Order: sequence, then structure tokens, then C-alpha cells
Amino acid sequence: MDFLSGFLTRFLAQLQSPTLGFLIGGMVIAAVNSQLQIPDAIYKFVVFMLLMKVGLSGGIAIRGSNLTEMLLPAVFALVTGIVIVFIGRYTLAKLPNVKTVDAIATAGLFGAVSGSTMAAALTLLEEQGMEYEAWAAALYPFMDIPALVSAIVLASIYVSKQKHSDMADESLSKHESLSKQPVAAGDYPSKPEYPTTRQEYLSQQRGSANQGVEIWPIIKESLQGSALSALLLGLALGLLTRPESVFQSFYEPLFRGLLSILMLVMGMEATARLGELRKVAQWYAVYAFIAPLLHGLIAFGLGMIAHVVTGFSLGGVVILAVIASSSSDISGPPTLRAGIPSANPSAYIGSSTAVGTPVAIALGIPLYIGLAQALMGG
Amino acid sequence: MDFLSGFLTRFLAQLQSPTLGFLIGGMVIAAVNSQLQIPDAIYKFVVFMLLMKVGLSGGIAIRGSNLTEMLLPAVFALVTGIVIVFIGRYTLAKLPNVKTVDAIATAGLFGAVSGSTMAAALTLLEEQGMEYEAWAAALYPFMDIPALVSAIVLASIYVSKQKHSDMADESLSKHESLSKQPVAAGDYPSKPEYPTTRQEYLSQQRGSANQGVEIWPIIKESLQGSALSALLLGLALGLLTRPESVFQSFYEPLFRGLLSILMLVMGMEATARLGELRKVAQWYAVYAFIAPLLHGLIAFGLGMIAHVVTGFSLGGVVILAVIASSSSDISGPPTLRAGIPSANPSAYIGSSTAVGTPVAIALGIPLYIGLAQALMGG
Amino acid sequence: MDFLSGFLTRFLAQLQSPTLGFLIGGMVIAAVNSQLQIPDAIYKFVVFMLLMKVGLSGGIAIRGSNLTEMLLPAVFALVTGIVIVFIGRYTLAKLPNVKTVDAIATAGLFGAVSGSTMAAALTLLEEQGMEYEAWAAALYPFMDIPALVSAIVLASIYVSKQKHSDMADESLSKHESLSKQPVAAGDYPSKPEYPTTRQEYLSQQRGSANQGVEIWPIIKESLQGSALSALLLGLALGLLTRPESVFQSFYEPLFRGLLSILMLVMGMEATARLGELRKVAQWYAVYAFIAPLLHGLIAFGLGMIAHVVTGFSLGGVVILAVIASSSSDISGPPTLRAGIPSANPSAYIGSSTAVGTPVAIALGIPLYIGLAQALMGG
Amino acid sequence: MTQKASKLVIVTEKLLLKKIAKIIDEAGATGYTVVDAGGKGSRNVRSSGQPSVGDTYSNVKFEVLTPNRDMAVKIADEVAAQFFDDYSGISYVCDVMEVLHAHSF
Amino acid sequence: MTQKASKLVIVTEKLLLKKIAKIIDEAGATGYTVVDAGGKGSRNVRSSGQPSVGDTYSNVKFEVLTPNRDMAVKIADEVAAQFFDDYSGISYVCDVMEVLHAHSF
Amino acid sequence: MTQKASKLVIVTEKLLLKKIAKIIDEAGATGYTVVDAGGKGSRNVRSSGQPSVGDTYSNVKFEVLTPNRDMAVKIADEVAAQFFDDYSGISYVCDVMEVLHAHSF
Ligand SMILES: Nc1ncnc2c1ncn2[C@@H]1O[C@H](COP(=O)(O)O)[C@@H](O)[C@H]1O
Ligand SMILES: Nc1ncnc2c1ncn2[C@@H]1O[C@H](COP(=O)(O)O)[C@@H](O)[C@H]1O
Ligand SMILES: Nc1ncnc2c1ncn2[C@@H]1O[C@H](COP(=O)(O)O)[C@@H](O)[C@H]1O
Ligand code: NA
Ligand code: NA
Ligand code: NA
Repeated sequence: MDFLSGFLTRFLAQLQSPTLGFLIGGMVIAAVNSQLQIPDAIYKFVVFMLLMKVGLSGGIAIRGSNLTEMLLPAVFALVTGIVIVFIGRYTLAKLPNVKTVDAIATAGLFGAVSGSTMAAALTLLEEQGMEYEAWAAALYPFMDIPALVSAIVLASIYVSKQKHSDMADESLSKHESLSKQPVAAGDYPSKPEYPTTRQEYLSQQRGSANQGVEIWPIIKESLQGSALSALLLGLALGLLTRPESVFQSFYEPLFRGLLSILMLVMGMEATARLGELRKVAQWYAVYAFIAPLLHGLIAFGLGMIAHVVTGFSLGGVVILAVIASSSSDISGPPTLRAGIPSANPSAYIGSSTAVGTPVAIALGIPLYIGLAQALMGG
Repeated sequence: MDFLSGFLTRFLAQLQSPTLGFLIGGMVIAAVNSQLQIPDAIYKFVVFMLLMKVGLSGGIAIRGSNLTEMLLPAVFALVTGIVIVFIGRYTLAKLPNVKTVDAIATAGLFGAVSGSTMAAALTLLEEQGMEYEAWAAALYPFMDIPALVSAIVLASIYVSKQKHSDMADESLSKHESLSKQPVAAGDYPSKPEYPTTRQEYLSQQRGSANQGVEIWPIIKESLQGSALSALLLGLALGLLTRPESVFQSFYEPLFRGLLSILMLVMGMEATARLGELRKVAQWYAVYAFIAPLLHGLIAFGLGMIAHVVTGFSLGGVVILAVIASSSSDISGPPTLRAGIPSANPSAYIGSSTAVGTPVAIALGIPLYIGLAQALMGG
Repeated sequence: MDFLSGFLTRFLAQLQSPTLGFLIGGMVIAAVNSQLQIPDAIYKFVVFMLLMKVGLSGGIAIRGSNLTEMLLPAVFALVTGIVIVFIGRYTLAKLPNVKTVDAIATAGLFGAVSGSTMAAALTLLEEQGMEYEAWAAALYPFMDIPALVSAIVLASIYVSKQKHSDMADESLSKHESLSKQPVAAGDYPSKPEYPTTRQEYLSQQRGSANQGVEIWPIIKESLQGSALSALLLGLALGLLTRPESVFQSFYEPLFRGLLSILMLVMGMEATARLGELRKVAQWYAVYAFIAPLLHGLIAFGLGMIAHVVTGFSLGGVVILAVIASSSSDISGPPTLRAGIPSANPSAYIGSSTAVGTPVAIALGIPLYIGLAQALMGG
Repeated sequence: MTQKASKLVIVTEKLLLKKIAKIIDEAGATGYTVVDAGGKGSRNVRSSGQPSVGDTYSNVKFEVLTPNRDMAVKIADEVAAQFFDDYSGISYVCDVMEVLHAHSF
Repeated sequence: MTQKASKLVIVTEKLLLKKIAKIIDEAGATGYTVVDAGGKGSRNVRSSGQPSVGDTYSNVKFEVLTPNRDMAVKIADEVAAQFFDDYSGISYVCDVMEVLHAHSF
Repeated sequence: MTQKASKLVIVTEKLLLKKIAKIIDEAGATGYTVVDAGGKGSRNVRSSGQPSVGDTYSNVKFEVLTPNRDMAVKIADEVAAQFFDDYSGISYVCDVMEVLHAHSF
């Protein structure tokens, strides 16, 4: 009871935090059809600045620290990333009106990490005076990449299985040899108006789709994405050079303000994408609401094990929970689009942007901070 | 005499204020055909930042204050906005070579408010250590919206009256029933090369144009404009959340610098639009020079009434005068373009940007500050 | 020996300076094909901010100073700019597989000045606590413009001489009167598929190319370029207005951070242009490596003369050396493209961006600072 | 296999983007493509107060593939009737087009 | 003097920019031109998580001049086969084109 | 009602924007439309020192409607003569165009 009332008080206080205020402000402003726009160049630059700052401060702080401590949390991050995808594969994908590839892609996006959500959590942790390991932000790729890789691999296995059974059907009915009419196969819509040459390409492609999925290109693409690149570049510069002066005169003081602008964009975006979410099965909305909280709690639990075993800080546990709770907004979508091309982006981007991210920021972050504070108090 | 010499001294000092310096610098740099450009994304972001800052600081300060004080100044703002349009309607519109709709639109733009000019005034007031009510910036919409609405309504009434008399003429001459040749009507240039179907649309449209003007859509469009949206969002966030930290670490310290960049853009823009102003009747240049000063003085007078009656600060009076003196640069033009489509934008944008705004900033602001200081000293 | 070891120690320390770190980080990030992008609007704005800051601080500081001191360094800057072009004309242009116009254009670009490199040097000088004259940045145009003008004039003379001898050849062979077939002339590739009318234009053009080169348009174009415009605007505003408040609250504190972003862009750009450099003769790479260091040393030597004769500070000597060492990245390329249209931009932009600029920043700046410190110590 | 089509091009002020998109939709076209454009014409009206010293274009160019010339002309007429008295704009049609691949045409 | 050509137009998701450029190159076209485009079609898929509230278009429009209709169709077929099952896109060809001046054609 | 026209398309380096606009104006065309474009050709020269790692295109594409083919060819010849020896560029003409609505044509 005490825990709950303490949590609720803190939660209501959080609603007044500027971070959340700007998020909600953005949602409202888009809902009333305001013409206000944050130019794309500014959005991209803000994201770069935030991840650079997080990377630099991590890199600077890591210099002296003992990185073996990072081992267990990193393993837990990796496990969480993979587990999230399998949860989605065996819950969301089984629901009515939900296509399997769409569900796998959605789970992959929810397993991947949002740098913006993480930045919001770091700010709130600092406001609450809660300490965390300098390297905690470096857990990001350990969850992000495995989640994306798992989703793409699972989807490829599923698609190639589908095709096998389709082909079996086709040869059974022997349509192919009898007619030049193209045959609609699997999830692909039939498009008879295409010239026949197309069909040859398609069959070719189908033939080759049976081979295994290569994992390294997916990892490489994730690392090359603009979000992870900026974070890793920041980490490297923090570690290898002496950027303290520029960090303290530029990246650090601008952090909060730029975050407020990013929250505004994310709020506007959430409203704008609601329409896309509406076009897909309602189960996506349900998943997008529950999953971030559940994923965060799983990671929180694993983090607590590390807390007990290796002394991982409670602040660090919160960060682990938040990156699990978050869903990727920058690098994840294009990676999935290329890796699972047959999945409908409206399903996964809609779920993540319109519901998942606001839930992770507005409910998830305060929840995990509240939990940690209650545990500290206890 | 003392007043005048004091005023002149202050006025010359203002010419060295960086705000004005950047404005004039921009005019010069554009006049010498420099390739220097401030990218559009930066311009939009700067405007957002300034209005957000003005909104946030207003919202934060309003929290504890007694808003009934705002009543009288708000009414005066509204009255000024409408009066400005009527002045334009019965002076500028009566001048030779000035088309009535163009004049009404110009008066509407001069009645509406420029957030940038207001931001410049707030900076100068702070430099002079002159106090003003925290909510003074919230007077903006009370003048802006009524001015735009009045202009659009006046123009619609005028246009629909014109059409009535045109139609009367047309049926008198019975041309319509005798020939399929399109007839040039009203202000519209004749374009006989258009296919006949077009003419049917046109007649249809003319028929429906007689109905009354709906006011709510105009108000809505004003509120949705990017400038007012940013200001109101800032106000709301300032009122309802606790953005002090982000305000003090970001919006406040960047304000002056961003303003200097905006002034540069406005200066460059003034020179660039001069050509457009030259294309229209010279009376626009005369109006654009006199009107800002006159409008400001009217508002200054009304503000003084509030000063005496309800203790409205002299700083507040200056702000009221400046927003009257200013003409809208961001949201006004597209609103007028949509609301009074037959008006020539070169007339109103040229007048406002090339002459009105520089006059309001370079002469208006120092004038009203000088007046207020002289009154304080007295 | 002592000098050398001291220099090497300092040089290695510089490698950890954030300025250099960001440059190298950018090179690496582009080499691994990262998707990270700094939007063009941000890049342009950063350049503007840096040059404005350099200009403003110069302008503010010049106010009280004795500008006759500037005379000798300005003359040396001018001499260096011209000498660099002639060096290129009589070394690079004589090498095998190097086209003369390409070489002249490359030398012009290396003679011209990079504001970004200069900004990096100013930061490093401040980090080292080394003093320099406030007006030193104002030496920029004195080297930049003469270098560009010399290159364009030399190239025009060369091209028109070529044409004379071509024409002589042509009339000798009397091909023209015998056939309507177009004749490939000079460096121009033959394009027989062009309609005949084209050829008339070409001959016309060739006829008129023999006249002298007008110098004033080249100077004007240089001054109108966005880099010099921003610098000169800053200087003027610093001199004529009182921008201290906005300078200290905005331009000055953001300087280092923005520079770090610019270095990142320049690093990425260096890698991206490497491919272009590969397409041209290898001698360009050799020139681009040696020239910046040599040019800097020449200017350093001239600067030392001014140091001895008029007391020009050693910091000022370093700045003179750095602007000689730098090659123009913003205004130079378009000016040369317009002024020497027949030169291959891959040659000069590739040389400058991919090799020249990194060498000037990473080796040149530490070298001249090291030299100056050794001389001070001595 | 492929299908003949007309291509309607409309260049006009950016301000009208949404309104013209609506007309195209309502006329039953299967889609449209739009790009930012600059330009010069006889009117040359810049419809916004947006800085012209900036780096953005203030026109848009619509391209609409229609199954027949009539639909193209209908859209163009509607757009011209509603806007070309007051706004800058031009529209033209290009007849010989073959759609090779499309999701709906 | 001038030379007849076909013009192939492909409008599709920006994400595919590099991949389509590669197909065009490999088909032996002498070049291509590409512009950012917005648009609406039957699918209307936005393929990136990039803010749609921003100010950028998420399609690209390729224009490829080919010496004959066959090369244009070949490129279009290849692009459709590889991508149009999963991505938004349309392609069409315009036959009567005359190249006036080109460095290689 | 409508009027036949030629459409001249010129794709070239952005640097030449103003100069080409001037040529078009002087040739007596009633206007032109211009868009930012990227592309690849045989020369592929990037004419500015502007970061190629940025997000902007460095070509422009002009489209000029001319009342007849001659004016189009005249403009293209002039542009090619003045610039195509030294700058990247291509120009082509599309003959069958019908202008539906225009303020001056
Ligand atoms: N002859 C033309 N060729 C190509 N585009 C044109 C032409 N005339 C006008 N335009 C385009 O149509 C827009 C509006 O033209 P106008 O209404 O005549 O000002 C211009 O801004 C140009 O983009
Ligand atoms: N009828 C059309 N006319 C012009 N462009 C179209 C048309 N249909 C589709 N498009 C373009 O092709 C893209 C993809 O179409 P779709 O695959 O049908 O969503 C759209 O975003 C439009 O840019
Ligand atoms: N075959 C082509 N199809 C379409 N655009 C082309 C073609 N060839 C060249 N271009 C365009 O023309 C520009 C200049 O070509 P070039 O002078 O050959 O480098 C390129 O950057 C392309 O935008
Ligand atoms: Na996650
Ligand atoms: Na006003
Ligand atoms: Na130099």
C-alpha cells in the first residue's frame, strides 16, 4: 500500500516533468492540426546531439572503470532482446487478424532500443539524483542488435517455410505447366497485369529465398545506422580523446533543451501515426500498450539479479528496464523494412510510435524509477 | 525639448544595439548580393525557439499572477487590431492605384502581430531594465486574430458586393445568353484561352460567393498557424508543467543569440522584397512607413489608459504598442492568402516585410521605449 | 633534438584534442559506411556561426587597436596567396598526367583560405594559452582573394594562348572551310553528335575568349561568397555596434561545440572525396600532402619577419601560417568552377578535401604551434 | 500487359498542396506524385511570407497518371476554376504514356 | 543530330534509392536523374520511422533516358520483380523523347 | 481550347541555375519550372565544395514549355554551347504536350 501510494505520488509528480510535458504537448498540438513543424534537419541534428552526448559521457566515464562489471548486465541485455522477440512471436503472432511476419517485425522493433527514450530516462534519473554506472548507456547495442537479428531470422525462417508449402501445393495442382497465368502465392497479392517477364524474376527469387539467413549483414547494418553510429562514435571519442572541454561547454548544457524538442517531435509523431495503427488489427494497440511495461519488468528482474550478484546499481537496473521498454524509432524501422520486406510497416511503426513509445516514456520510466526508489527505501 | 533630446540620444544609442545592428547588417548584405543564406530549417527553428521561450516565460510567470489585470489590456489589444484594419480600409484603400482588396489585406497584415518584432522588444526592454507584466506576451493573439478576421470579413463583403453589381451589369447587357465567349468580370483578368468547362465552374463559384463569411474557420486557422501554436504551447507548458530547469538551461540563454540571427534574416528579407514593393503602387510604401508608428501610438495611448486605470506597467504599454506596430511575418501571410485569395500578396507582403517591419523594429521600438522612459522620468 | 622531441610530445598530445579527434572520427565513420549524416542546413549554419564568431570577436577587439600594425602581415598574406599559385603553376602543372588548368585551379584552392581550419587553429591557440592579435582573422581575405584572382588570371592566359595556337593549327590545315564536321580543339573532348548550330556558338565563344580577364568580378564574387560575407559581416558588426552581450551569451560559448561538429563533417567529407582524388593523377595526392606544410612554412617565415620588424605576435604568426596551409572549402570551389570552367573539379576539390585539409589540420596546426612554442621557449 | 495513360502535370503555389491533392483524390485518380519546385511565370507570386532569401522553393509540381485524357482534363479544369484566377499555376497533359508496373491502375 | 530515346520513370520509396540506382547502372543506362518526391498511391506505405510530421518527402522519382524501349522495360521489370511486391512503387515509360545534348548517349 | 507545346528538359549542375534561367528568359519562353535533382551521368562532376556527405542534391532539372520545338532547341543549343563543354548536363525535348491552363502561353 505504502509502496503503491508512494509510487502514485511520484508518478503524478512526473507528469509535471518537462520531458513528459513536451511529449504530451506534442501529442495535443498534432491532434488539433497545428501547422507547427520541427524541420527534419533539426530533428536529425537533435538526435545526433543527444546520442553523441550520451556516448561522450559514457566514454569519458568508462576510461577508469572496470569493464568486467559490464559483463552480466550485457548478457542480460542480450537475453532480453531475444526473449522479447520470442514473446511477440508466440503471443501477438497467434492473435486473430495478425499476420505472422508483421507480428515478428513488431516484436523486433519493441526489442530494439530507442536512444531518445533512453536519453529521457537519463535526464529523469539525474533529476532524481539516482546514480548509475557510466557504461550503462553502452548496454544499448547489446539489446538492440540481437533483437533485430532474431526478428529478421525468425521471419526468414517463417517465410521460407511458407514458400515450401506453397510450392508443394503448386506442383500438386500442376497449374504451372498448364498455364502461363501468374499464380498468387503466399502472402503476395496477385497482380496479373504485370508483364510475363516479371513472373520469371519472381520464381527465380523464390527459388533463392530458401537459403539460410546471413546474420553479419544485419549486424553491420544496425551498427551503421545513424543512431548507433553516433552513440558509438561518442563512446570512442570519449574513451580515446580528451573531449571534456567541448563536452562541458556544448553537449552537456544543451542536452535537456534538445531533449525537450525531441519529446515534442515524438509526441506529434505519435498522434500522426495513430491513423496508421488504426488500419491494422486492434491487437497491435493492445500489444503496444502492454509490451513495453512487461518487457521493462522482465529486464528489471534480470537487472535485480545483477544488482544482487555483481552490485549493478539500481540506477543501472532502471536503465536496463527502460531500454527494454523502449522501441526503436530511428534505426530499427529501416533495418526491419530491408530485412523483413514483406512485413507491413504500418503495423510495426504504428504500434511503436503511436502507442509503445509514449507508454514507455510516460508510464515505463516513472514505473521503473518508482520501483527502484521503493526498493532503495526498503 | 528635454524630452526630445533625451529621446534622440536614446534613439541613437539603440542604433548600436546588436538587435538593430543585425537587422541593418542583413539589409546591407542582401543589397550587395551576398551568397550568405540562413537555411530555411534554421529560420523555422529559430522562430520556434523564440516563441517557445516567450511562451514558457509567460506561462511560468502567469502561474501566480492575477489574470483579471489582463482584461483591460486584452480588450485594448482587440480593439487596436480591429481599428487598424478599418483605418487601412478608409485611408490606403481610397488612394489612387490601390485596389481595395489589396489594401484590406495589407491593413490586416499590419494589424496582425509579428512574434519576432515582439521578441526584439522584450530583449530591448530587458536591456533597459524596464519591467513588464509576465502575461504581456499573451496579448499577442488578442490583437492578431481580430485583425486577420476583420480583414477577411471586410474583404469578403467588398468582393461579394462587387459581384452583385457585376452580375447586375451582366444581365443588363444580356451578353451571357447570347454568346459562349467568357466575360471578364470584376478584378479577374480575362483568359479566353481557357476551355469552356472552366467558365461553368467560375459561375458556380461566383454564385456561392454571396453567402456570409464564416469566422470560426479563420480563427481556427490563425490558432493553428506555427507562430501562435508555438507561443500557446509554450504558455501551456509554462503554466501546467515545471519547465524551469529546461527553460533556464536552454531557452533563456539562447534567446538573444537566436534573435540576432532572426534579425539578420529579416533584414535580408526586407531588401529581397523591396522589388516586390516596387511593383505595386507607391502609396504602399508611404502607408508601410507611417502605419507602424501610428498604430503603435494608438496602442500606446490605449495602454496609458490601462496604466492609469488598472496600473498596467509602462513596460506592458510598450509591448502593447510594439505588437500594434508590428506586422505579421509568419502566420499572417498564408492566412490572408487563403482568406482573401484575390488580393495581391506582393502588395501586402512587400509593404510589411520591406518597410513595415524594419520601421517597427528600428523606429517603433526605440520610440515607444523612449516615450515610456520619458514618462517615467517625468 | 630537444626541439624535435618537444615538438613530438606536443604533437602526440594534439592528437587527443577533441578538434582532431572529431576530424579523425568523421573519417573513420565515413570509411565504415555509416548512415550518420549531418544535415546540410546544420552544416551551413555551423559554418555561419563560426565565421560570425571569429568576425565579431575580431571586430570587437579591433575597435581600440592600431591597425597600421596590420599592414605588414596583410602584405605578407597577399604575397603568400600569390606565391602559392605560382608554385603550383611551376611544379604541379609540370608533372606528368597533370593538366595545366587543373593544376592552376588546385594551386588557387590551396592558396585560398578555409574558415573552418582557421577556426580550429584559433581554438587550439586558446587551449594553449597563446596570444594573438585580435585582427589576425582579418588577414583571411588578404590571402584568399589574391590567390583566387591569380589562379583565374593565370588559367585564362594559359587557355587563351592554347586557343591561339590551336587556331593557327586549324587555319593551317584548312579543315574548317572544307568540312562541316566539328573539330575537337584543345582540351575539349570531341562531341560530333551535337547539332551544327552548337559549333557556331563555340567558335563565337572562342573568338571572344582572347580578351583580357576582368579582375573586379572575381574579387566581387569572392567577397559575396557565404564564408567571406559572414566573416566581414561579423567584423563590421563587431566594429560598429555593441554586440558584446549576444557574443558572450551565444556566439562565444557555442564556438567549440560547433567546431567539433564541423570537424566531423570535414572528416566524413575527406573520406567521401577520396574516390574523386583516385580518379585523377597520383601527383595530386603528393602535392596535397606536401603543399599545405610547405605553404604554412613559407608564411611562417614571412610572419617571423613581421614578428621581428613590427612585433607581430607569435600567435599571429601561427595564424598566418595556418591560413596559408589551409585550402578553401566553402567559397573557393564555386568561384574556381565559374572562373576556370575547363578545370576538372575532381582534381582540385579531391586534393583539397580528401588530403589537403586533413593534413593542414592534423599536421599543419600542431606543427606551427609547436614551432612557435619552441621559439618562445628559446 | 502495359496500359496507356495520360500524365497531367500541375505546377502551382505550395500553399495549395492539400487542396489540390483533395481534388485529385475526388476525381478518382489512383494516386499522384508531388515534388517541390521553383519557377518563374507571368505572375510569379510568392504566396507566403516565408523568407525568399532562404533555400526553399515555393511551388509544387503534381504529376498524375490518369487512365484517360478526360480525367486529366477534368482535374485540370477543376483546379484552374478554383485557383488559377487568384494563384500562380500552369497545367499541361502528356498523352503517350505507358504504365509498366503499378499496384493499382 | 538528335537522337530518339525512351524515358522511364520510377516512383518508389526512398529507402530503395541505392538499390535501384544499381539496377539502372547494371542495365547499361548511361545515367539517371533522381528527385525527392511525395505522393499517394494505393499502398501508401511510409517505409521509415522518420517523422512524418517533418517536412521531407519519403519517395524518390527516377528518370532514366534509354536508347530504346526495351532497356526501359527491362529496368522496370527488374525493379518491379525485386521490390514491388513489398514496397510502394509505380513505373511508366514515355516514348517520344529526343535527346538534344548529352555527354554520352 | 488547349495548345500544343514542346517541353524542354535540362538537367545540369546547380551552380548554373541563374545563368540558365537567364538564357531561358532571353529566349522568350513564358516561364520555367526547376527542381533539385541528383543523378549520375558520364561526367558526374560535383561542382561545389559542398559536403557530398550531406543530404542535398547538386543538380537542377529545368522544364520549359515552349510554344514550338524551335524555341526549345534554340535554348538547348545555347545552354550546351555555353556550358556543356565544361559542366555536366543533358537536355532533351518531349514534343506532344498540351497546355491546358496557363496565365500566359
Ligand atoms: N513556360 C513554362 N514552362 C514551364 N513552367 C512554367 C511555364 N510558365 C509557368 N510555369 C510554371 O508555372 C508557375 C506559375 O506560372 P504563372 O502562373 O504564369 O506565374 C511558374 O512559377 C512556373 O513554375
Ligand atoms: N496515378 C498515379 N499518378 C502519379 N503517381 C502515382 C500514381 N499512383 C501512384 N503514384 C506514385 O507511386 C507511389 C507508390 O504508389 P503505390 O505503390 O500505389 O502506393 C505513390 O506514392 C505515388 O508517388
Ligand atoms: N541517361 C540518362 N537518363 C537520365 N538522366 C541522365 C542520363 N544521363 C545523364 N543524366 C543526368 O544528367 C546529369 C549530367 O550528365 P553528365 O553530363 O553525363 O554527367 C546527370 O547527373 C544526370 O542527372
Ligand atoms: Na526495447
Ligand atoms: Na500589428
Ligand atoms: Na591557403
